[in-house]
Amino acid sequence: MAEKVLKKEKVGEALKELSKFRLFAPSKSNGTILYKQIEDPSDACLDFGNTTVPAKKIVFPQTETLFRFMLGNPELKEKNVEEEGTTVVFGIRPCDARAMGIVDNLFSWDYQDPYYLKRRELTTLVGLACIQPPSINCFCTSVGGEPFSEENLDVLLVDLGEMYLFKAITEKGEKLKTTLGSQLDEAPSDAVKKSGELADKANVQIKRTIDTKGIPEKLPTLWENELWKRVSAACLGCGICTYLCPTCHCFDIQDEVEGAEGRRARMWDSCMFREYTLHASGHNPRPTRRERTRNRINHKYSYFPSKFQVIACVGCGRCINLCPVNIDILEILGQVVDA
Amino acid sequence: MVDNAKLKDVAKEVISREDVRLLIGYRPGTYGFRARPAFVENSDQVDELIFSPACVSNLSSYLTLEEKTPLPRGVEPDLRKVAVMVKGCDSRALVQQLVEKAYDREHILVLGIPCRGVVDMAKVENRFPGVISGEIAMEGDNLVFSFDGKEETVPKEELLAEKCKRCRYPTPLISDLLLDDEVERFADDDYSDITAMEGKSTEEKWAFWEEQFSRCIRCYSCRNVCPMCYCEDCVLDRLKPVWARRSVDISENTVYHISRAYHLAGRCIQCGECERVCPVDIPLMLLNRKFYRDVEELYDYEPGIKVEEKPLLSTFSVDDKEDFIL
Amino acid sequence: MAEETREGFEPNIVAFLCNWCSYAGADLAGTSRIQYPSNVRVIRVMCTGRVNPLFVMNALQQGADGVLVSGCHPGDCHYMQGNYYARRRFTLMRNFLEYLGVDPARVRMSWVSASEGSKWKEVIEEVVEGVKAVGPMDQFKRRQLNW
Amino acid sequence: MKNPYIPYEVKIVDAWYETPGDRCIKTFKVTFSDEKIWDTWSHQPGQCAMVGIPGVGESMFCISSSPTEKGYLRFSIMKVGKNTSALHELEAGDTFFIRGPYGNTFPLEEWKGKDIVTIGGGIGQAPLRPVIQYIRDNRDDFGELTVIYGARTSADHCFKAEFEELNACGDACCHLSIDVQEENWPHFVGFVPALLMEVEPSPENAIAVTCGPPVMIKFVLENLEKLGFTPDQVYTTLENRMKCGIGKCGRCNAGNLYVCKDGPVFSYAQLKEVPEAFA
Repeated sequence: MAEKVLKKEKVGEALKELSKFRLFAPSKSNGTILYKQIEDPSDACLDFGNTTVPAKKIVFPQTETLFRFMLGNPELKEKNVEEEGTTVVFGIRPCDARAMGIVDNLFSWDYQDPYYLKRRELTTLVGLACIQPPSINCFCTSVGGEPFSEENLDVLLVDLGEMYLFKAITEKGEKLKTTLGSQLDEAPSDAVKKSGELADKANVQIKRTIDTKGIPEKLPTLWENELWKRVSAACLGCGICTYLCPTCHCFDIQDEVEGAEGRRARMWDSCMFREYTLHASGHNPRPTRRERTRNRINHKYSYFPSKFQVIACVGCGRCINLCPVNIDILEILGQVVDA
Repeated sequence: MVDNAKLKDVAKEVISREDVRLLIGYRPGTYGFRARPAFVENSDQVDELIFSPACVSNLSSYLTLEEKTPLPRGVEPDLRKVAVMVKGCDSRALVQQLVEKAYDREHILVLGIPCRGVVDMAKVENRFPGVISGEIAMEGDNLVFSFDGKEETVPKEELLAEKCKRCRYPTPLISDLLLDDEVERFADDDYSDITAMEGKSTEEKWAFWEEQFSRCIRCYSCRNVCPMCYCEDCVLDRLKPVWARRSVDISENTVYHISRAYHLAGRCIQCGECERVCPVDIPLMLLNRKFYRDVEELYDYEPGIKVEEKPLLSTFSVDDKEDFIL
Repeated sequence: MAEETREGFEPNIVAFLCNWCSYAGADLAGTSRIQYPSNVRVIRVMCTGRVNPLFVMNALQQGADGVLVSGCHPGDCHYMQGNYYARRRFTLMRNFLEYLGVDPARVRMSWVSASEGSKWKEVIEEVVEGVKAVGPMDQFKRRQLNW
Repeated sequence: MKNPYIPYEVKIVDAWYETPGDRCIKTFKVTFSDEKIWDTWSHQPGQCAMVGIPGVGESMFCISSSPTEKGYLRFSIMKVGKNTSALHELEAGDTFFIRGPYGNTFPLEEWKGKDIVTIGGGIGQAPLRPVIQYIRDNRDDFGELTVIYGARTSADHCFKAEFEELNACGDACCHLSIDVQEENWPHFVGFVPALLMEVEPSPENAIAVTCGPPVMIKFVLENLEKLGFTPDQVYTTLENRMKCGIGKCGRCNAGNLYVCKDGPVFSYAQLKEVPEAFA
């Protein structure tokens, strides 16, 4: 089968074509790279490391309505996700795509979460391979990912300099390939080989690593270990590490009323907040940041693997890059290994 | 520049004192040029302590951040002092906390660090990308970066944090031990950024702030890092009544940011931590400094200078300006 | 577009009135049959010092186009000093809202005593005129459409 | 596919106060507004439901009626927060919303033929009530039933009339306690764990179920061990803050167990492996 490429001068055209769907791409806002719904292709910015906020916000919005109602009326109007229509995420990094696959486990476990799953179904992920690790704190190779990982992607783009190799991986990807038809060109004969070389080079450029083997089994034995006090001492209890984590999926549910209209909505929540586990009685089973940090690490590296056989961390490095006080999950895991 | 050997000696002496239970200082970070808070409980741990232009955190936040759990029956609370290392700007947070009687003066032991400025870590990492481990030192008006076995010198004004370029109080205003010679004021604030913003039209102003606030993800790091935001139960977390809903949209985000900034009116001491920690780069100091300037102009008040001062909004003068009142 | 919405625009004004002066003043205006614009919704508080700036923001969020805080003249406060504290608070608040791009005409303050029924009328007229001139509050009002 | 976040409307058939005071307890007897829902609804003792009012919120409560009590569900709710206060405003004829049933159940099938001891404190009797009721309605399947219950004062006792009736009809042997002596109190005075030692139930072919405040549970578990109960003979229920009730929102975990999905019913043998269980 002949491979296709997307020439860089045609990216704008391709985005224009895709903007007939609900199209998201990285975009620069005041120096911060964030996913934004793209109507004008020039808003997109494909020359980026990784977005500050992960792509999870597209399938799992920070705030979303579950249903609406009028006060005193028993009729509850369910939010129809179908209406949002086909969605394309253009330029998602392989780690963020992998994270969605991990979170899928949770939202389809036993009870099916209709909002998340419907959105996942409607969404096509066009990945952009990491020629270079976006940050020095990338450690995807330690947790089962790769800079060129195709896992969970529908299309993988590889930057070959003048053009992107366009690799359709799934049926959704093939469909997108058809949609883009005229914007794509035949790939030069060496494109695939070149991409393979780049992949090998990218892998060795990941500087920070950790051997995660055995951590899920070891964590429960370290419950009362003094390391938790040490690693959480500087914690401010903010939500950066969790909100910006592509696999963190906790949410809160709140009712909101305006006049006679109301809605029940869910919004991201963070296990690092005191209110997260606070009982109405005032009792808090996780009273300090020590317990909360312990829970965060355990959830990612022990509880989640024990339920779904996969570590709930993709090594994107966001929690390390953006922690205000340099709490470093790799250092914590290192201490777990050494303990 | 503080001599790190001397710093360790002093720290060792302090933590060995019977009336000190904890010393909060800085230690090297886990990657790049970073430094991070260090919590020293015994003299074996002082060797990791450092001070360098990478030590940006305001450690006075930790004095009010400790979460206390009920003590087991028969266990007495540990009332010994907490020693804390503070730069000039950080020390003003201590002063303001004392003005508000957040804790007793006897509760703390202040190790003052006269400071010639700290770096803006984002600028540093832009300048030297991909460095796994390195150190920063200050020599005269230059910053010296050592990494991968080499050294590079950069004039300090290129990489200094913005707050340092406006710093009026480089020497701590409160201290029990001063770790270096006093530093003369080397900068001042002309509020040019504030005046520029004020010069815009109403529409331009809102367009600017709407874009800024719409990026906010409400992680609350700006609140949590703030040494002056120490309410145990924040009004913005309350469920009854709800002042700022948890849903993230422009309306609630605006209310969150107005409330946060307003609660710092006459209290913000310009350490710039909120702006530094914001993951989506909202220019929060542009909000705080507006209040700072107004308070200075209208009431001739500068927070965090004198422990004996009364908080701005719990005092008044009969002659306060009121030209806008009908 | 803006012109269209402003045509015939009747703003909602929320007024926080102190129990001892301004509320009585507004009452006097009523009993004296002084006609004043009906755009105002009054919330009685014991003192202007009790008005939390969060009240003002909440009103603007919920659909008020303007907010008025009114109390006793300086020196006349029933609680001696409440209005002085309020004055500082709202001076800063008003400057700040203006800085964010919320027109200062939306947040007003006045001193109206219990005997100033006619002043109450003037104040309300001025507030309503001011808000009419800047149009409906659209900056951070809750937008239900996004639900 | 039914959307699990959409609750059903229920109508209050009857509502009454069990106890007075600031943290009063009110019992609601409800039925579905849409009778057809009964065809698909089935719950077992120990299971919970999300109870709430649109516009206020929802919280998780145990269903305090047994499936053998047909045609209605019961909830006994203590007034502590925003949602419970709003629920307490409701009277017979009013409606609220529920979704569920959620969580696991007491393994009553396995308990058949055994003696059952229930040990409850305060509002902790609510999840035990369906167990007692279930046993009464299948009386021949079980051995002796011993009910131990205590609250701070006699006024704080829930389900008073039911205890009296239980004793009178001979289905069970009830032992009641209050913390401090009151006039005309004929029963035990002291804490529940002490009453347990006084009653001294035999561990032979027996199951103990306990529910109540954390401190009480802690000492009851200790005392049950002293009496010779092995950890797999002892059951309790956990509670944590919940939002979704279906294992998604993340907050109710105790160690690697989601209380809403893997619980709320756990054997002491299970909980001994979970360090966070009694936090």
